[in-house]
Amino acid sequence: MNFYALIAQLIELVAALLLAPLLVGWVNQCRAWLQNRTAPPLLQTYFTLHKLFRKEVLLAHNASPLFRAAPYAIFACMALASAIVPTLSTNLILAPAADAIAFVGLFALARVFIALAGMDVGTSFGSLGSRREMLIGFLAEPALLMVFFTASLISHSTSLSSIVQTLTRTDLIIYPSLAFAGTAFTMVSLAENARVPVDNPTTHLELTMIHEAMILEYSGRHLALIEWAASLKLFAYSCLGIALFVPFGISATALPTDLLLAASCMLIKLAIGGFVLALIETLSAKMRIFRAPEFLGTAFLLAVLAMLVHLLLETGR
Amino acid sequence: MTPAIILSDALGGQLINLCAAIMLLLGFAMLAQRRILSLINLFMLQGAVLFTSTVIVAYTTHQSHLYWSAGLTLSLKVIALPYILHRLIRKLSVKWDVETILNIPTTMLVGIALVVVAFNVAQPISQLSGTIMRATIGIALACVLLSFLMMITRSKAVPQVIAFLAMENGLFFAATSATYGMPMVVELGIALDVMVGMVIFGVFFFQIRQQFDSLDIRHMERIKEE
Amino acid sequence: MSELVLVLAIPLITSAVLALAGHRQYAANINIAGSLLTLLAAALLTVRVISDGPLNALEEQFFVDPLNVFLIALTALVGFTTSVFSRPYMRIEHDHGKLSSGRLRLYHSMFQMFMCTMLVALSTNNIGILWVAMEAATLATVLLVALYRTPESLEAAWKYFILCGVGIAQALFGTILIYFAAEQVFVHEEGAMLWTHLYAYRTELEPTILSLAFVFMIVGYGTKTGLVPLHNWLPDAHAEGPTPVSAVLSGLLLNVALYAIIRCKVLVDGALNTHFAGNLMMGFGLLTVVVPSFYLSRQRDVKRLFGFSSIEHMGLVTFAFGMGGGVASFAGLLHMTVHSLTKSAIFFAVGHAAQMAGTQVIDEIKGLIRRSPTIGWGLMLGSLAILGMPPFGVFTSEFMILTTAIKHYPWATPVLLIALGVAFASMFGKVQNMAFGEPTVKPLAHNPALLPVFLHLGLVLILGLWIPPYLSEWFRQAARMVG
Amino acid sequence: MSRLALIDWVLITALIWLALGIAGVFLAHRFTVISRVLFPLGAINSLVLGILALVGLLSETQELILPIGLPGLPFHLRLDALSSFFLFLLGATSAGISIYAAGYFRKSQSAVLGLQCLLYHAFLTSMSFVLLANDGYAFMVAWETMALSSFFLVTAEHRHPEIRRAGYLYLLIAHIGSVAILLSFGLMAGSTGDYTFDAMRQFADGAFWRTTAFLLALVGFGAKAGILPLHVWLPEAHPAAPSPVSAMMSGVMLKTAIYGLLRVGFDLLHAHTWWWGLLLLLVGLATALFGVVFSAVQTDMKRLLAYSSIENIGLITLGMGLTLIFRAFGMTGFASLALTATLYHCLNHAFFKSLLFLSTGSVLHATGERNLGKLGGLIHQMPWVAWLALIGVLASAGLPPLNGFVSEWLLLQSFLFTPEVPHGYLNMLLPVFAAAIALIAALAGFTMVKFFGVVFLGQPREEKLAQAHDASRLSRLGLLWLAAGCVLLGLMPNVIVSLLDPVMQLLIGFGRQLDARPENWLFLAPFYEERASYSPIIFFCGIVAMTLVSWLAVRRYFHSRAKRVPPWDCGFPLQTGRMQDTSEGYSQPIRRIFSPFFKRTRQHPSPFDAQPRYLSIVEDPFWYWLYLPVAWIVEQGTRVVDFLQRGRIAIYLLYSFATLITLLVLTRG
Repeated sequence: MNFYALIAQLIELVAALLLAPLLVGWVNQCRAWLQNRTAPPLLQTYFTLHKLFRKEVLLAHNASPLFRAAPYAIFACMALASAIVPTLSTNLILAPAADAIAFVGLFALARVFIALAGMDVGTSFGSLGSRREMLIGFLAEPALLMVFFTASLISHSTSLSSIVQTLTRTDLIIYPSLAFAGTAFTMVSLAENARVPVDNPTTHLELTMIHEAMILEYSGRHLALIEWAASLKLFAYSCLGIALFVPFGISATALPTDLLLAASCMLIKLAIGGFVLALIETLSAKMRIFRAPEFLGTAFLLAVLAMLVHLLLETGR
Repeated sequence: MTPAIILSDALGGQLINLCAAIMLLLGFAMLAQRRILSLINLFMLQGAVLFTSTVIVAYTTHQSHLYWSAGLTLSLKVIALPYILHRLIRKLSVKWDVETILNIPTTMLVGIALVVVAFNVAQPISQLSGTIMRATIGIALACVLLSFLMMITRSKAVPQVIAFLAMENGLFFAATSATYGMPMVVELGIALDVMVGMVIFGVFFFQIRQQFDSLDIRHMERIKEE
Repeated sequence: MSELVLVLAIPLITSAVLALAGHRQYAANINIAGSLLTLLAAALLTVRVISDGPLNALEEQFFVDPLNVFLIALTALVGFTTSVFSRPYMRIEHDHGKLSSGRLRLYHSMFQMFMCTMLVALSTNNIGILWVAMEAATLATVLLVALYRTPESLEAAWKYFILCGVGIAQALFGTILIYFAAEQVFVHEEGAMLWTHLYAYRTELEPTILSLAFVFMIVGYGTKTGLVPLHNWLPDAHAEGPTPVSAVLSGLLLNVALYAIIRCKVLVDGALNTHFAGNLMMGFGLLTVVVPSFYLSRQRDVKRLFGFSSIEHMGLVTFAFGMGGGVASFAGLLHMTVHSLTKSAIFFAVGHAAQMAGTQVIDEIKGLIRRSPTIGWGLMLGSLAILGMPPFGVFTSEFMILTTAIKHYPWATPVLLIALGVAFASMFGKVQNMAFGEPTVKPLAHNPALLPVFLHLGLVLILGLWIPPYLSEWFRQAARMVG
Repeated sequence: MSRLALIDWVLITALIWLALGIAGVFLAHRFTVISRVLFPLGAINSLVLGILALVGLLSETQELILPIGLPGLPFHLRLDALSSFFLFLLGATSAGISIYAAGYFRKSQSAVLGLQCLLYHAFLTSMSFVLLANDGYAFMVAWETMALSSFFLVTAEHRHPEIRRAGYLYLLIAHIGSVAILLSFGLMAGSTGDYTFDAMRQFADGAFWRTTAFLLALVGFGAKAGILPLHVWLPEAHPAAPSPVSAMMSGVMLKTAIYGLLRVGFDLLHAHTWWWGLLLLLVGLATALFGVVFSAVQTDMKRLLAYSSIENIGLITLGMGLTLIFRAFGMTGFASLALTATLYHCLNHAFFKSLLFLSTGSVLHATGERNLGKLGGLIHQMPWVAWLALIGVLASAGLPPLNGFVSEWLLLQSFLFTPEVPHGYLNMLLPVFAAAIALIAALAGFTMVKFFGVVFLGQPREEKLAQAHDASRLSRLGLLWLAAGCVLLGLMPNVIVSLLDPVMQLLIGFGRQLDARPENWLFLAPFYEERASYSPIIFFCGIVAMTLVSWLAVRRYFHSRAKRVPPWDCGFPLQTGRMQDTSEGYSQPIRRIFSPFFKRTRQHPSPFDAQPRYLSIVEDPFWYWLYLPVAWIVEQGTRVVDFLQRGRIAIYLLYSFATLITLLVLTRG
């Protein structure tokens, strides 16, 4: 583990922490434009976080220590996740510590914590939300894992950085399997980030909300941490998608020059990605909660299909 | 050997075969018999025939202990048991006629089939039997089977017991005339068993009468699987 | 030989004494004392046989060899324990007014008489006397089964009497046939009925006669062994007689009848040197294992239940001897031993259980363990043992039998296993509900003598884990003789 | 005295357990002695056994012949790598369970405590003998003794009919299974008739007999392990048993069945037929999926855990099947990777499942409730149990950095190698199994969240729960031990994996499949690091560091106060415990999605119902597919034979008459 790897790692982490709210802001802005609304300022998310951090915390009477500890744990998970994703360079310190499977496990850990926190106060909405969250989770996780499997079957490795390396090196070979995988991944990430066809981040309408229902009881700094973690999650997913499906520009080394180049590509790609997300959200309508399983089941099947397509078409036999 | 003995041997052989035939006849007669008293008489007759045949065997083969067993037969099967049975019947005032489960002609037909089977089975034995009486084993077996059939078809306790005793007769006949009698100890033992068995039967008759106020064994069908 | 005379004489004398004093208060103690003396004599005899090998006695009319010596010892042992058990049991029955003291006298005297006849049947060398003893045993037990004089007991006794009488008559015919065949061989006809002589000349006996004879023998003694379809008397007699009688019936009488069959089998095999007898026994054995296992599941009377289970195990033993060969015969002998120990122990427990509940109906016996742990556990463990659960000895013998079957007759194995499985399923459910649950039973007036139960179970347990070398040596020799 | 070999020491520890049990019977009325002395001694003994087993893993195979058993066949014992590993599992787990049990029993139960003590320790002894046995007879004796002792432990509360029923079902299926095992031994002993395992290793008859033997073994051990469709006893027996016993059964006893399957399949039959592996994969998949789906819809916390045990057994079976396939195609390296995953999961499941069962035990002990619908909010009354149970929950949900994740990771890794299998369809088919495993793992997460959330979080659903008390000190110690096990197994898998090497050598003939060199202690990496690597410690440190940093930062800059208020809940005025999700409600989506799995009876209230009541019972369909038909057949058989015994003496005579005549004619003809 060399010095540059450490630097790259730190830069990535800091960048993720700082840019994540910006990405959310950018998405909201694009949405506003697409829906002919006047957009909130780009930095609105930062203001919200700042306000929340300053506010007093209101804890329900029977909130347990778990309730108070959960936000920190979730935040930590998300930060770690976004640190592991090879955003700028594939030469990271933490890369060998956790491969794709561990990465999925990390998200699962965060989800379990937030679901438990949602059940902790024992309100009707909290448990409802966490139930729905877990429902989406147990369908989304395997789908995500299968996406990774397809990639790692291509690159004969499950460590994210070597996957990305292989995908960057093999310039412009068309993987039909990755097309399937990409679609599956998009669907999963929509669901995972509580985006429109599955959930609506901006609503508090009881019957539909999932993510919001769980965190109803949170306030002040806890809420701030959770929101920040959510934005980190979105950021991590976007970077992941980029790294898997449009990986060019990510440097194999960690030399400053390469990093600069990578960073600039990354910013552009993120901007485009955010716009696409907003576009999808605008074009599609929120579906009934009972439809969500079908949606994610489709994603899962697509991912498995991707794997089979790879095995059928792309392996030597 | 002196010719006299040979002669008497041959004669004895014929006599034995005659006895055997009579035994079988009596067996059929008992199978066909409807009245209980004459059943007992027939049983007594059978005992008598058994006695004569034993004596003849004893005489022809000069085996002294066979006289003893003949005496046993006489005292037990001809005198004692019939007497006991008569008394029992009088004591228990059993109805005089015997009901059978199967009607008589059918029983007879089955009986004939049985005789055929018995002879068929006993054939090899009688072939290699060195003794003068060839067919006796077969006939003895036939008697046994007939009495067995009788036990199955009779629905009253007393005839059943008589059939049982008739079976013993058949066995005795086999024992004495086919083989020159068994060792004394055994014969005594068997006789003893028959005696005790008879006594126990007697006891039972009274008990059964007490409990079921009839000797019809069709009352005794309570214990069974549903 | 003096020991042998003692073994035979003591029960006879005791029976005579009890015939006079059997109704007294101390009669039970006399009974126990007599059985104990018999046991000691049997032990002496065993020691003697171990030291100087097989012996003949009373001008060869009696003999003791590895095959019957352990059966004699076993009979004496079970007889003793049963007499110990019957002391409180019969007392309770007497107090309940089920028995007059006259009946008690009959019971005691007949019990000893029964023991005597068994021992004679086991130790005699003369197949004629064997028959006589078996018949005598039948008569004695008939009186014992009918002891209560209830309609059911009379019916059971009557059936027992008629069926076994007829069966025994067939056996007599078989005996005569063997004698007849022997006469062809022996110029001097004394000893033509002695088993040892027959054994010596077994190869020269006329095959056709012996095959017929064996048919009569197996039908005759098989009736007493309880081979299906000749078994119908057995459950009734077990259910309606007093429990000690049921214990000795299934513990001893069945063994002795089977012993008679085995003796004949040896001769027949010698004469025919085909597997005729073996096949016949295997056929009966399989039938006798399968059919009773299906009877078990809908039994309502507990003693009937275990009567059927005895039939099943006799079938297993018959099958084992039918297979023949060292291991199978060994297993058969072992199974005879453990079965009679276990089953009599079970009957001891069941008897007291029935007294506690005041009925033999299974559904009305509940919660034995709560009310009287010793009886409950005795029943539970005994049943588990009889169902072939290790570490009890029944498993050992079943293990050997099954493995031999797998080796030589694979087709028979699934049949046996299905039967055993069904038996387990149907019997264990009932036993569990009797031993466990909320008690419906009342405690006993006199505290029961449960030493026998746990003595037997302990022996069975030991046999399951470790077979003493000299015992296994006997079994081996006997198995070699049985072939 | 002469030096005792290792196996002697192992034997001695096993016998010490027995001695403790017997002592328990004699001290039946001294409650404190039994609970405070004997059980802790047993726990120490377990520790000793665990250490001995570790030594055994590293040392040579040892054999021993006891002078008991059949005349021709004394008890053969053998301590090799495989048995040492499972003995280690037994020792390490039972240490925690025993110490927990020491604090578990109440004075009120002291009447039966002596007996319980005997049975409990006899159970332990028999299990260690199962693992040591080296011949068919010794194995069967130990096996059935294990079944028997556990049966009596299960039926400890035999006053309740349903518990009797459970025990009956358990023993019956165990018996049928053992019969199948016996048959398979018989086949392997074959014509030699020699029942030592050494002889069976030489068994070389045709493929047909080998396959039959394997299938019989699968049925037999499957019946004990709870593989479909012989699993029905498991959800009945585990709730019925006292919690330490359910922990022991689910944690350890099921593993002895796995041990048996490994022993027979790999060691005795040294399996080389690939479709055996496929069969294992299929039943394993069915079992796992069925188990997890059913555990998700349970409303009784111990039944929930029991079904989750079925799921884990399914996963283990999957691993075994994969190993078999790799081995059949001679890819020993991959085989040993898969086998590592299998064994590691055995160990993990032993720890977290017994931890969870014990925590349910404490809940039961404190509240007397098993029904999820009447629990809730217990984290306030019993924090120790709750937090330790949380570890178990996370582990069993397969979340990093705990142990459950490690084995899952290894399993998925080994599935990633399946495209290399040189068989046209398999290499397409097998990766799909990986997808199924992923789904199962995620569902397990769902179930575990439901379990923990409903039992420990939220508001209490009953008033009486307020009086619940935390576990006693000894019990806490036991829970702590197991939880620590979960964490350690999660954090330093390399240690265990390198220890597993001898087992690989024994079963596969190839070790060192994982890059677990001492200089590389930090990373768990199959073959080489670029392929895949996972470092739980860094991972863990990462999370902890992030949490601490964020917490400290927030404390440093935004130290605003926290105020306790009534919950907001979108401004609903009053909040009662009844308004939160019930366990039925929580599992409603599962019932909806997987409806073909269930046989359910529902009854919805009509809108105009005065007292509306909602009823939804989910039943195991296998009852109707398998068990009831068999019972029906037997019933018919009894009717047939009953017809033969009509109590009529003439008929009886006719039977014997007919028999006689037939035999005579046959003999003559």
